[in-house]
Amino acid sequence: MDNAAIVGVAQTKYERRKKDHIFADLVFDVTRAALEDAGLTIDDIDSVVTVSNDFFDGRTISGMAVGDASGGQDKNISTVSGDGTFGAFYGLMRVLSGYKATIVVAHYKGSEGSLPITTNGMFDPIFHRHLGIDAISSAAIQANAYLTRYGIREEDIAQVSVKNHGNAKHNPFAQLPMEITVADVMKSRKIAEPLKLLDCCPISDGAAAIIIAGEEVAAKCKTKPAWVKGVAHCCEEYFLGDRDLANPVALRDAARRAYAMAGIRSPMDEIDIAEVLEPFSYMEPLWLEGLEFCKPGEGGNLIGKGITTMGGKLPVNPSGGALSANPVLVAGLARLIEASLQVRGDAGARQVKDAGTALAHGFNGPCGQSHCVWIVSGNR
Amino acid sequence: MARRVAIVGTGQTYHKSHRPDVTSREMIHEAVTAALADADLTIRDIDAIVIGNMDHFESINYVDAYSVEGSGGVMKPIMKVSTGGTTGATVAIAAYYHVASGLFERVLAIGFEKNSESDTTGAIITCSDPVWDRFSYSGAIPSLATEATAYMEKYGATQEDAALIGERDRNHAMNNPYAHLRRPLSVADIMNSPMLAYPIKLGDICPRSDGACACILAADGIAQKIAKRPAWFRAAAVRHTYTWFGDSTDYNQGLVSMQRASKDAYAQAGITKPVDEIDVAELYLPYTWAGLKWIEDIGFCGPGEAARFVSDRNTHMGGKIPINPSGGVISTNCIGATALLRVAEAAIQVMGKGGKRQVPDVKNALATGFGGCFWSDVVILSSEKP
Amino acid sequence: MAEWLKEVEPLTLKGQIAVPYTWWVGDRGSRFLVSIRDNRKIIGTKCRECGRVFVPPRKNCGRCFIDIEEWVDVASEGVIEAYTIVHYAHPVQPVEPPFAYALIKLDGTDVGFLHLMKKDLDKIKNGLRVKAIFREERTGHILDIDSFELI
Amino acid sequence: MSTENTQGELLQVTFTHPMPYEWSVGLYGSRFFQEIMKNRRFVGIRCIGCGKVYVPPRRVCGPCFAELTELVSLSDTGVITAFSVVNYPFIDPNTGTQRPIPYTYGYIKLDGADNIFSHIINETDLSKIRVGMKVQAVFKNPADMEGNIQDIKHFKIIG
Repeated sequence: MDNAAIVGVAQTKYERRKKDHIFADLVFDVTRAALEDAGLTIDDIDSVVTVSNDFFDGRTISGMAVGDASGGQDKNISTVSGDGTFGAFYGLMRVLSGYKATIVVAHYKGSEGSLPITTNGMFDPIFHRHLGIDAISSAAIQANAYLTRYGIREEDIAQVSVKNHGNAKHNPFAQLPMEITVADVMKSRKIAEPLKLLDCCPISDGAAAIIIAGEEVAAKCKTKPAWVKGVAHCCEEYFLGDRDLANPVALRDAARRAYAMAGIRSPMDEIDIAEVLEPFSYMEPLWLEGLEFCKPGEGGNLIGKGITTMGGKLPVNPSGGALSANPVLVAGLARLIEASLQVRGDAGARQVKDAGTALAHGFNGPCGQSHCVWIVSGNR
Repeated sequence: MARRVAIVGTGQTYHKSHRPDVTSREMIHEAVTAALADADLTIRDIDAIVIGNMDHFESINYVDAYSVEGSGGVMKPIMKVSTGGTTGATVAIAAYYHVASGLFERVLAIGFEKNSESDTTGAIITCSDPVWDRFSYSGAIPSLATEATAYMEKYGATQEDAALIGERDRNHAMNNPYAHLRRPLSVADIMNSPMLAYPIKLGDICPRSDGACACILAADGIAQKIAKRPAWFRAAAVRHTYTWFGDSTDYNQGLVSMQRASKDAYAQAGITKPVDEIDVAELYLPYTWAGLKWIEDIGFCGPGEAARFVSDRNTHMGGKIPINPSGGVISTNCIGATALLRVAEAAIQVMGKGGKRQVPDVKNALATGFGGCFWSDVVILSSEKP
Repeated sequence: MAEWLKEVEPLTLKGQIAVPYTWWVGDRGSRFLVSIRDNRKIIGTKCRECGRVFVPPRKNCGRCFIDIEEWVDVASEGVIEAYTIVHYAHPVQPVEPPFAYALIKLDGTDVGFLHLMKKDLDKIKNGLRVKAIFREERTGHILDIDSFELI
Repeated sequence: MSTENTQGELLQVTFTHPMPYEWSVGLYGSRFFQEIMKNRRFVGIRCIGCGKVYVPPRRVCGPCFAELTELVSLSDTGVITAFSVVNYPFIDPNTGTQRPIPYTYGYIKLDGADNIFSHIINETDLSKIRVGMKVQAVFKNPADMEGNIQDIKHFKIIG
């Protein structure tokens, strides 16, 4: 695949609370900034996809609130309710169907709602809601299943947090750049065992936008295009107990199809940098297994061997990842933006040298039920 | 150039005021199973799924994830879109782009609602802005009532003119075994029903229904093998014009989003005389006055002419352009499925599967979605591949 | 940025969405909850194609995509497959932390059953056997099972 | 073991936990409420592109896709463009209980504004309210104002 590209990107700085702004204000900022990045005007855009979630926003069809701000008033506009990588997927399909350029915007204000209560809404109304389970406690069950399956130590996943918060020091958009140690993670407050505070993402506010365009518009943009080489998504079963939580089968399926589209046979050799959505530290190695960068059970070793650090064979989350800022929904789009910046060579202090091909990943649903994988490249 | 896409199968549940025997997920499964049977496919043939709902109606977050067991989404790509009353149409349109893009061959589009699980007006109020509107907003009825009042004042239309729309659609529903309200309702019945918010009476508005709908879309080359008479997409137009309630209420302009979306759709389909070229329409008319005013906005007749156009029976079965052979929204309203039902019913008409509600020799069928902040979507399906 | 904007004190609005929901349990789920309520007996359904036994029961198999008709009695004992001990509180939780969530494979089933554990938190381990503790007052609700305890 | 599926008793499960939020009003909206608290009058915002005056003030003009900056002082009066006496029962999602009825939901074109402002009008007698009537905002006592939409108690008909 080589006929669509990401030609403009923008993010707000991610912060614990953006009290001054309603989320439409944030969307207006990133919409204009993405157009500016691409060197386009709103008139060059003929399709708009907004990304939002009504639980998080406290409003039914909250996409309504960002119609003006995204420039969608007299355009073909729709709203994907889910991670930004899925919104971008819809944007891409519109471009492949003949639209010249689609802008995809996502917003999230974690400061405005209660994450345990809104994510309790992901679980089965009859059998699970009343147990009080939520995104954090379900992730902790998955962490327990994964760590015990392969004998991975809590210190091993703590290293992911150390690495990603350290990487965030080079990302001006990150919320929590921090110099921390494994000991800091280990002694941080227990949240839901085995997860401790520093194994968990912060609550974040922010917005992001990307412009996906066909060849015609890509040719007139001022930026180097990040060509979409492959993309796929896949969902597994819903009830936690129906799934093997230590084996991300849907991610593996999505990755294989994205690799096939991109002509990638050996991901570790052919992909130069990966941005994966890891709101919890254990998720990074688990997703790397699903992405087939290593065999099942070996994800925990990658960081210890220095493979996923900056300067390693496969730097993972040079941006600092979701551990350093997790505006839900936006966070997946941010991974795709970071991957695009890397292959453009525009990632500033967090730039991976000679990043030709990059992978971005996002997911929906509890414990990564539905995953989306993108491969982008600076070369057609 | 986009690949050609057709609807090759539809399925729906029997619509009822409440379905205590199934959960949402199980109800979705009924519609999906029916659509697969209609197309003579199995779930293994489906490459991707699009689903939508309104989170706060049944309080289900991430319905794409929630529904997979019923939708068939286990180990498949599934995506959720959510645009209020227009959801069903935007699900169909998103499914259309799935196939048109060349990335997928056979795609399932799903809409559903269990209005019986919450207070529908209370849930609808949550779509209003929490800072400005939520304390005073009282659901869809007042804004529709004010639109109706403005229309009556401008053109001298009467409550009886509007009631005729209700009588027509409820009579049409008698031919549709899936419709929720299958009792005829006369103009007099509607006029005598309790006033909710002047001039809207109980008989003027849609019911609250539980139900689900699914459509299967397929690519050119495959569609012809699945269906004898596929319903080809000739147009898909979306105008979600307004962000703020207070910007959408200049009723003198008419329903701007519908004017723009239909103009766009006619241009895509190369249609210049809608009434002559479209054989049947399934319109999202949540209350009777919409059946007057909005058919002007969509260009079936001129401004102020709708009452006459309808009373001349142009839009009844057997008329020039029958509207809502299914009985429409006045007879069945499971909100998240409602606009998809319009698309499905339009496809049924093109495919010639309408049974007692079939309009003869349908070449072009038009479906609309309505919702959000006075938003409109228009889909045109055709027996002829564009 | 306009000058006047710099002088505005940003306000917030505290509120809530408090729509009450009444979800239909459906015929499969109702039979399951009634069985627990009336007989303290856990039952599941079995897919005739893949043979998996589900608890809570399902009306169709998500993988095989066929309707499920067969009911199966299952044990109220099983094995912990995975768990977490929760140390933070929110209003929907039915107990004060610390408590545990566990995925329990009940004997005779093929899927994990998610529920609560309240006792012996320091002894919980994957692979240990547990049993369901039923409440005295039962109403046809998932919390008719109070929790699971180590055997 | 059985394949018997006739389940006579069909259960319901209720869920009544409210979901709490604290929404930002934004600088534009905050300015509007502060004008009420300080001066008991409204403020709108004009688009230099199309000239439209919007109330409440917001950051973006949708048709122009332009940023708005020019505040416009308005009075506390306007005209009813539409109204509806709400007389059917429903659950108020803000409280989880039934909202008191009847009440009148009104669309009001504030003097000097081009769009519509919606609020409550304190007249539920259909014989005493008409489109085109002049209305005036009735504010809370300044001491009781909280910087939200209910600092305006309602609009009253003044002619």
